Amino acid sequence: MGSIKRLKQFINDSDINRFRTYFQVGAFFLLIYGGYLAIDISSNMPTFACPFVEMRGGTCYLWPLQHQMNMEIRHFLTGRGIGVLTGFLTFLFLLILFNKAWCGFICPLGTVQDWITKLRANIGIRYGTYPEKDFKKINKIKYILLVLLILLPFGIANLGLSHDWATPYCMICPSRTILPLFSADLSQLVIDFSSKTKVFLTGLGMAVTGIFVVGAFAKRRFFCLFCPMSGLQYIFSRLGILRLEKDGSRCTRCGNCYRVCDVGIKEIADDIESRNIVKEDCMMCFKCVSACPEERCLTVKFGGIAIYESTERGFFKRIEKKG
Amino acid sequence: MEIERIKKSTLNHLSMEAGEILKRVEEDFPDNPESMKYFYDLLRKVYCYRERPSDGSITIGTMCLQVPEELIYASGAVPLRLCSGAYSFERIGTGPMPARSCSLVKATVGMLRLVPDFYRDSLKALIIPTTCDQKKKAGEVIREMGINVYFLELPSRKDTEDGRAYWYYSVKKLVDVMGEITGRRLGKKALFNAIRLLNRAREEFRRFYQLRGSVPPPIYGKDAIIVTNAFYFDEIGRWIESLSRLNKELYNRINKKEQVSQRHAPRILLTGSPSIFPNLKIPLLIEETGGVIVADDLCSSTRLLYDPVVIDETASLDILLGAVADRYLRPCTCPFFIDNTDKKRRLLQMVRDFVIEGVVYQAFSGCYLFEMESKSVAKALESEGIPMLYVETDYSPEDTGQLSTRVEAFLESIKQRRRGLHI
Amino acid sequence: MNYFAGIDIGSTAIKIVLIDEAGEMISHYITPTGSNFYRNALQGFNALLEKRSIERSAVKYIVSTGYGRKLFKEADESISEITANAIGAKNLSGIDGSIRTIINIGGQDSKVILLDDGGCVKNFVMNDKCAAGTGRFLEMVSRNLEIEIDELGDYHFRSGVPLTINSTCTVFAESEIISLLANGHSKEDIIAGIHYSIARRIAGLARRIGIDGIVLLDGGPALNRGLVKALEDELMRDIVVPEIPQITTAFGAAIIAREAFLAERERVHA
Amino acid sequence: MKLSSIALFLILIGFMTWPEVSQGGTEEAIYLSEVPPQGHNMRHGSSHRQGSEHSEHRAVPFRKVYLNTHELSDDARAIVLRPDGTITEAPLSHDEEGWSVTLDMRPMDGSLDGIFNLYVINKELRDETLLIRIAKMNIINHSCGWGHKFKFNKERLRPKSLDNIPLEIVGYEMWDRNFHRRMASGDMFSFSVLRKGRPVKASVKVRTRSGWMKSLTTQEDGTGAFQLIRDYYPERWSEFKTRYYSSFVLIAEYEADEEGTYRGRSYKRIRIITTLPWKYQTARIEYTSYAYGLLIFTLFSLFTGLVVFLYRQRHKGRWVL
Repeated sequence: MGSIKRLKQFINDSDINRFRTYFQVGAFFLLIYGGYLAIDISSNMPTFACPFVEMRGGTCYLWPLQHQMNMEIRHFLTGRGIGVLTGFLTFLFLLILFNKAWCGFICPLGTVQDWITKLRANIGIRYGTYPEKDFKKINKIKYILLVLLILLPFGIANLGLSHDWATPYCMICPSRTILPLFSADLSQLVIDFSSKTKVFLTGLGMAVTGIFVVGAFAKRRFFCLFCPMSGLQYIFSRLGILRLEKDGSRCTRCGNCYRVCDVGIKEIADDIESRNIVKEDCMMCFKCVSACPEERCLTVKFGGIAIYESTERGFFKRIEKKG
Repeated sequence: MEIERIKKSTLNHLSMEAGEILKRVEEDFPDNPESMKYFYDLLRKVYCYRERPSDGSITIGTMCLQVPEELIYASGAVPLRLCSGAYSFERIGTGPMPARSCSLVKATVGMLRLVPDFYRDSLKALIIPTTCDQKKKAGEVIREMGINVYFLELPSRKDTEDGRAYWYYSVKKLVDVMGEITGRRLGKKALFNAIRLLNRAREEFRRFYQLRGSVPPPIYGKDAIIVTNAFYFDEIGRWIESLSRLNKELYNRINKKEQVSQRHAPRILLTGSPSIFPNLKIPLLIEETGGVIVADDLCSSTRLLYDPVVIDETASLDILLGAVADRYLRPCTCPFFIDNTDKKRRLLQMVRDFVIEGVVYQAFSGCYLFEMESKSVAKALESEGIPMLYVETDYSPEDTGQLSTRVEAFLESIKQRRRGLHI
Repeated sequence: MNYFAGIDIGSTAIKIVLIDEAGEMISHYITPTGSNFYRNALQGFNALLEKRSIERSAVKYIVSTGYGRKLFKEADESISEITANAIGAKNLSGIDGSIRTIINIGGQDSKVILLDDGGCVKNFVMNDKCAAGTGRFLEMVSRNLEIEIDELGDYHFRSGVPLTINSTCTVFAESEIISLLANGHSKEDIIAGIHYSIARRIAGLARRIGIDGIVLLDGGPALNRGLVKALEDELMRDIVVPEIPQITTAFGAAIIAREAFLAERERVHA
Repeated sequence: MKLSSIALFLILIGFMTWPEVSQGGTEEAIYLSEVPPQGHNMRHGSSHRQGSEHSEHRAVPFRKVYLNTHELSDDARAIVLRPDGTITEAPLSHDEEGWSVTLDMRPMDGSLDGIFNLYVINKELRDETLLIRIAKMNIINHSCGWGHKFKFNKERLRPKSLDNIPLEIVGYEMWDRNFHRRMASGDMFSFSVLRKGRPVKASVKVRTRSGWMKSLTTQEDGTGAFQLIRDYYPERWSEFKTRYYSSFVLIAEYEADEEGTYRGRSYKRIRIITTLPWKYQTARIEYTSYAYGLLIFTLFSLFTGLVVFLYRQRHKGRWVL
């Protein structure tokens, strides 16, 4: 067999979940402790790389975005506007590269949630799921957050909102409170009484963290449904080079992909028409591809080249190894 | 006393019928794979001499593939598929059942009614899923015969969330019922092992399913039906070994370009009502007149063993149960479900995968489910330009004459179409 | 000169057709099947050859069809009567090519064959469960009314108001005919009623797979003009009947014989 | 019993107002500040001019710094030590607001990213003792726009001193690696007093804008440290601003018997007073609370846990997978 074919077969037989777990650990260290090695990937990363983590290896794009939105309208077309544009284009470039796989493989908050899920699984408590109609309503929250995180800073500069609303989403994001813990920095677990807005924002932040911890324990990838970054990504995810495609005619709708999907997207199993199957909450962790017994039903493509496919042979190899 | 006489004659009829079918299966086809012998002997033992291989553990009868066998294995019992294809049993079954009802159900009722010791020696319970109405109502008739029947309720829709919730709930109830029947609480470890055991069987069957569909076909369709029917009775470990032996032999045949029947035998797909040994009337008819069934969509063979169970987390029993329940509900293309569009899609996909030239749709007369669906399946196949022969028959050999003419005409029309012969 | 033969061994009659290399029908021969159809078929075949003084060796390829096709050892190939009928009907001289539906009323069964545009068999349905609406039914009627089969057609057109014979089953129909006779009904009305009941049954069969384009009726009973008229009324469309309706299937078999022989010769030369 | 409580009360008041009394000795010290002096008394400082505070995030080409005194000897000089080590002179000018120094920080290309040391040295001869008054100030010159190139450059970060300055106070832990001011109330502020570059023992007084004063003497090696206390208490809580800079001044005195001549007249003793102004913010811990944070956290996690638990109880059987 040609070497390419043997390589393809080796990849299709491999257990991508184990690979992803190790990759996540690597990405976690890179993003949380990258600063110690003077690594700074970019300040407009399409994933959570929390600016509150002192020695981080990169910065989440929402942080500069909120700062840049804090600008009078007339400045947008001036020199400073260029800064906004370059920031966005860097974000877009990085997004196009890995599409939503940033969430599945690299996002540190996602990694934390996966660790909590593993803890729950070992304890032996079952995970929860949202009923269908609730799921449809809940996953719209992320767009509300996205609009707010753009409008509020914009309000500071143009509508005279107080500066305490500076980076509103970051104040309520659970990353701000949880990720610094990994570099022993408890400074974010506080309520800031310096102004009413600050009290409200940091209070809400701690509330969200409380809900996050228990939610992540009860439901897999609990926060990813609400995360504005995934909303922002989905707007441009069509342009991504990394794509997840489904051949509806091969699908027996056995629902395995839906059951292993951490985020719980129903359309992955039921939608047999659309070819590009990346839905708004998908984090491209490719667990569905490894759980699909049909030959080449789900394919991961990078720039048109199929790099990981669901194969019958690979499927049964993984089931054997499950032990 | 009269029951005794009927029982003895029925058993004789059964052995004759099974023996005759097996003879046709073995002798009329010269190029059977050597490792099929194991399966022929097994069926001969079960049907002609009634020695069913059982290690004495509790037997739980099932009347349809919708009953999760993992639960039965996990509770230490052995599942036994009781659908029967014997015409001799059908003749007795016509008593308590209406004349126009499905032959399969009549045969099963006949078997259970008159011949208690055929299976009833260790049959603790019979689980009847409420799929088609005839099996449901036959369940009441069987219960009156003193067999412990349990009805496993199924939703009539499989793609809505309520339907699935309803199904999980009834599977959980089944777990409690299994607890009472076998006296053993269903453990997570036991269920996990049962799942892996059956998955291995499915893996082996999947390889057989692919090998069987290759061009040119290395094995007849009737052998595939015999292999899957042997799965009902055989101890699962031995069945897997013998099937893997068969697979190796088929693999060698394909490499050596050996094939069954003549060179351009029309490649047929059999779908519709399940043909269960010894009712191989249609398959044998097709393959004796020159066609080869390279794939089938019957719930007695392919759909019984096609879909594996996927386990993502083994956190709690609920999750494993959910995985098992999902496997038996979602991929099922039984016409019993409303909006059974999956069946047509799967058929078209099989046609593309295995280069099918003609589809034979068999419906047992009286089984209105398959009869009603045949129209829409015909339309779907026609849109793809695939001819379909709709055959409505039952277990009686009376209409063999006409059927053989129709089957032969169908195969000729395929050959004619293929050669583009417009004389 | 090469000749090809098609033998249609039906339940009631054996039909043999001889065609030359150009596909033209040279001669045909019809004889009742009788008990030993193998002997009768062979005798018929030899009689046909002598009549046209053709050597047995000149007949290069023989195709058998009909119920007894598999047991007629002389034939080089056997083919189902449905395919033979379809090909025969397509190539009958004098019939334009746009035939889509063929209704064949045989001795023991009646068939409706649907052809696709390319002339291949697209779908077909057989009334294979009982003898109602077949030649045997007409024989029973003629026996009961002591009328020759070929006179049935004339009686049909002399009838005033055709009676309705509701039972289509041959056995019951017989008792019904006797009771109608006893009540003094005229034979003409009874025969017309019979024709309409057969036509209704055949039309029901045809509608099951859908009638399309021009309809051709063949098989022995097609000679009975009364029955053809009744069928036209039931199907509400004109029906084409070839001049010798019984031999269409045999003719089809002969055509296939010629085709198979020519294909064989090319493969040998290529 | 009443008498003693009144006495105690009096002592308390006395103690409270005790720092006022020792106000006298600081008149001589001259110090620099970014806001013009409103009169000599430091107490009601110009808090409203906060806006013009020097923000480390945006550099300016020129920085005007004011002295707190009107009389300055004619030979007073202003020396500037720039971040890249070069020493220049800055012009002293006098207008109605008093003496001021305009510091030239150009070029604005980030090469002078760092800390400027500004010294104003004033010498006078008073009846045989040479009185040298020095006002020193550290001015941060940084703009985030230049990037933080000197983040790991030891030389730029190190607090520098000049050897020819008679007496100088050098403050440590002044800023973080990005040249952003980091001092907050509660931090330990350590400094050392150098005489012509060599550490020397001197008495140091600390005085904040609101008048709180503390005096301490440096150790043998001339270093000293004290904890900054918070002295920013706005009347209404809503006026509290986290960015507010409270400030204080370090005043060091040194006397020694040294002869020398100054402008032809000899002297037997010299007395040097040097000052260093300093700014610090209110520490975050002052206006944030861990207790409330963790309280809200626990409340909400318990609440969510309860909701999940009840939901699962209610959906015991009909669990949708």
